[in-house]
Amino acid sequence: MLLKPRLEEIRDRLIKMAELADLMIENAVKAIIEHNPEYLKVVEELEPKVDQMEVENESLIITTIARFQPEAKDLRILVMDLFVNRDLERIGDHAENIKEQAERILDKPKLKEYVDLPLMTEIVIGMVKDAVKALETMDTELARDVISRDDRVDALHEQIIRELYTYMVEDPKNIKVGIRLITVSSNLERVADIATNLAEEVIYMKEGKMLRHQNLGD
Amino acid sequence: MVNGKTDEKVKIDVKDFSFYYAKSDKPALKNINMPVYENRITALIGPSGCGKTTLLRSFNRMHDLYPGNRYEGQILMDGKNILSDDIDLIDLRSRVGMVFQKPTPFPMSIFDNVAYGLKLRGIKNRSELEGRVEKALKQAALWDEVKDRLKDSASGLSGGQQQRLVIARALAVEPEVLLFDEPTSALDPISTSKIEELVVSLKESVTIIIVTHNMQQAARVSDYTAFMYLGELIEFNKTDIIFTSPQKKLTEDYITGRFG
Amino acid sequence: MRRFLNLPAVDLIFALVSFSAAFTVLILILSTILVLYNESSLAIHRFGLLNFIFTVDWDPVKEVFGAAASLYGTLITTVLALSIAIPVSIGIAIFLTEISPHLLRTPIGIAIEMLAAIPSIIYGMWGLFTLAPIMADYIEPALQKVFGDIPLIGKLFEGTPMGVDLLTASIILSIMITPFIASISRDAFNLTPDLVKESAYALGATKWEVIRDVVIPYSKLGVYGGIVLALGRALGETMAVAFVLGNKHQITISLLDAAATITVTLANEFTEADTDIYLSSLFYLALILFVLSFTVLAVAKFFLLRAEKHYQR
Amino acid sequence: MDLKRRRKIQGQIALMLSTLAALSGLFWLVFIIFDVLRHGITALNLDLFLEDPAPPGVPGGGLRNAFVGHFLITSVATIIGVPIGVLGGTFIAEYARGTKFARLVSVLSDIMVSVPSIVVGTFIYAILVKPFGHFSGWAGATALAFIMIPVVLRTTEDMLKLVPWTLREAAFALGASYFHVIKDVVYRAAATGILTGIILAIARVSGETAPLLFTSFNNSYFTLDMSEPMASLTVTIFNYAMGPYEDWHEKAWAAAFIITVGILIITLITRSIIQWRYKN
Repeated sequence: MLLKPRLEEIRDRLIKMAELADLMIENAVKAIIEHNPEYLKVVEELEPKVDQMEVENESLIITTIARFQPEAKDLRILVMDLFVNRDLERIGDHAENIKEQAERILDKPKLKEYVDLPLMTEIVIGMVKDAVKALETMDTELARDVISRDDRVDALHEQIIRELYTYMVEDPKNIKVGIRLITVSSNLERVADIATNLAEEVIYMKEGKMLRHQNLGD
Repeated sequence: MVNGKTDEKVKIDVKDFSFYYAKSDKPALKNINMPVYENRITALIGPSGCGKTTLLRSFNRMHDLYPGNRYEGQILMDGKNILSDDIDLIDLRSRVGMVFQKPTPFPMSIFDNVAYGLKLRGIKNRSELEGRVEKALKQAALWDEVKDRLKDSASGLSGGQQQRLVIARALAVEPEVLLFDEPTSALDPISTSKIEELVVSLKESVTIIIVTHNMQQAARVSDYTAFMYLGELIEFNKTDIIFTSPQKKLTEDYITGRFG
Repeated sequence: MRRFLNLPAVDLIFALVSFSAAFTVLILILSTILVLYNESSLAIHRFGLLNFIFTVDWDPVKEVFGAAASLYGTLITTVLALSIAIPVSIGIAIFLTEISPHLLRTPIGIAIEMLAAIPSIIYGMWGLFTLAPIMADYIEPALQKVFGDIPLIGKLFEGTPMGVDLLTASIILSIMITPFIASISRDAFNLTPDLVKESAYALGATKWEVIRDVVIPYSKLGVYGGIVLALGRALGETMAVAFVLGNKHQITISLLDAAATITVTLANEFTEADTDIYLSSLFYLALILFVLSFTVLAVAKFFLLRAEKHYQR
Repeated sequence: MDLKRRRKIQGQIALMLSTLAALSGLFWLVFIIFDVLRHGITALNLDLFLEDPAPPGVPGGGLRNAFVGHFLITSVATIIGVPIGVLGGTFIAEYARGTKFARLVSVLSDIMVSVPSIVVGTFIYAILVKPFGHFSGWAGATALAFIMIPVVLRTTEDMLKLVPWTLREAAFALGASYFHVIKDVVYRAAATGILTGIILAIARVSGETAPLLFTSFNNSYFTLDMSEPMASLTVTIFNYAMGPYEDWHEKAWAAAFIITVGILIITLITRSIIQWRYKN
């Protein structure tokens, strides 16, 4: 099988890319939580790298499809790899968005000690990490677990909006920072959705089952 | 990287090469120009009769076996024109090995098959022969299957094994270039994929040129691909490029099966 | 035979008629053996098998008959003819398949086959009138000059060169069987796949090395078959040797001496046999020849069938 | 690189020897044919065909008896041998295709083709000459027929096997019986091949001498009666060539010329027919 080493190469590259995207999110949020712009430099550094990787991976995946004309499982893997590649790049984009918000937030004094935001970030990063881990090990159990965590993130997102809302009602001066923080939370929520997608893609790769837009219980 | 410009080392350089079969004024190959890179796999593809096998058989001057065939232009190997009259064919063919579309075991034992080329070169020392036969069989990924029956007739092996034996026989004399002429056209899919893996693994030690009617095979194994049509080289490029974004419409039509 | 029972009547009749025709072959072989055995029973009882084979005397007057001299002549002419014909035939086959320009291959091939079609009596007559004088006048004296003084080998060429002797007979026989071996060997050589030959060339082998190591081993079963077939022909050939052997019942070391073979003895003496035991002994010779050549030909057939299977793979 | 030169020289010597062998083979062919033509043509004259032999030692006369005898014996042999051969070949190639019986008959026929013809002569002598007390044309014809049968049988078998099985199936599908399939389809498809096979068999037996020596024997007089001893060209060649008279030798050359040229022409023609019919 000449295809196998190519598939492994692609997977390794995707995992590496996922690690970088994770790192971007982590640092962007950390900058806000610790009120320290130093962390943003990491994001700035990694952003073009991730973009470059996306382009390279895409061409690698497409040539592999062209040259090996894969079928069945191999085809599912490669097509999903293409989606995963795009998803990871989008995670990078979200990190970039968070970074932009963070720059404005850091202009102002710290609004409050963040409680839910670190928690949410931790969960989201954990989801991405586990989704990639599931991808690595083709672990559908873990993938299902990742999908189940999405509800928790949605709840936290709601929670953050409600809390910030009270701050903003309390003092209109908080509105500027508040809205930006809501945007950050929205971005994180989107990343969680992407992680969910990734997990679903792992399940598709492994089992050939299309999970998207279905209820988990089915 | 377009048009095959790379910093790789050129092993064989085909320059303004044309070929005429005996009693024919029409060239079977017209003005071919292409490089063959060292330790890379170059695939020649194209519809039947496009001249890919004719080109392949020019690299070890197999055409000289039949009188009246004519070469024009140059094929430079390490800078020396192998088409010139003072080239010794016996030397050339020990530097450029060949594997054919059907397994061609000689009517002798497995061992003697692999040792044949060595014996022709005057190697008689038994232990040296044994060592080199074993090495070649291992390189050809056949050693484990035949090590206990080296004395048996080669005709008892399966088709795929015979083809690997023939590859081992070609490898035993340590050629610099190995030509494959549709090496899997007579084999089942499993043997085919074994031979393909073998071919890819061999590029570490030799430069490989492979003719295949099976486009996917070219796509799977080769680093460079030359597409030929009606005796002309239409396009030469990295395999990745040929199979994703060929520059010529003819190439694209052939690869996508919209030919004719 | 159940497959014939439900055939329509017209088929049944035709099948039966054609079956009897095919069966004739078996009847002919069986009856040949039985009749020859029956006719020679007198001699078999009188002389036995081993005694007959090892008795040199062949004396119609004293009524003592032994096959040794005829068998010896048959053996020597056959062996000599084959040892001349085999290398020449294989040379011809090599020439035709590997050396000759393509343009000449077909005409020379046909010419060789023509040589095989010429009736043996023509060879015999030509041997008597043309070859024998040449042998007597030039070749045999020359051989005596070259080898005569060498001990042992010289013995082979003792005597007066007459041209009617074992050597001349063997040469004619060899000329006659050469086309057989040559055309069968050529066909066998031609069956060597071009690809296998090309692989040997691709390893840097010379043309001769390809022939020696690939073509000949590849076709050896077919060549063996051709040789054994020619051996059968040589054993049973009558007219080519009848003219130039002299029909003399003796065992001689010299190749320049007259001798007899089974066939020559039969051809010359059959119509002259005046006693029952004489005729019976001749039938006995015929029986021995029949069994001998039948066996040799069966072996040839075996080789050729194996060769066929070999090529089909 | 001494080794390489040695290999090349060794090869050239071997190839030269092969070429020499081929040339020597051709040399004999040309020599024999040239000799037969040279001696034969000078001995040819019209009397040869129109006159019967003169008494021994007296010059003149011809070989009319031998020509006619040869023709009669060969014709009768053909009439006996060809139907048996063709039918037998039909049986083993059609009705008995693939059976052990067919293989046995086929292999035994192959062997019989090469069995010494003089043994056939002794066999026929025992069953057709000895019981009647005299030689006869019938006995000679039977001996030749014996030789023809396996030859014709094997060619017929081979030619019928060349007819594609699907052709028969097509005919069966129309509801024909096997007999009609053979008669109307198979024979028609194989006709050229079988016919050339028959002609080659006739050519082969018309050159035979040994089986006639003690069956039809010889006859210095002209006869059309097959129950009498009968002259044939080949036996005449044998007797005349061995005889003491120069005139006989000339007649032997003439007869040899006729036989050789006849057989070569027939062989050449049939071969080109086969070439034309089967190689394209």
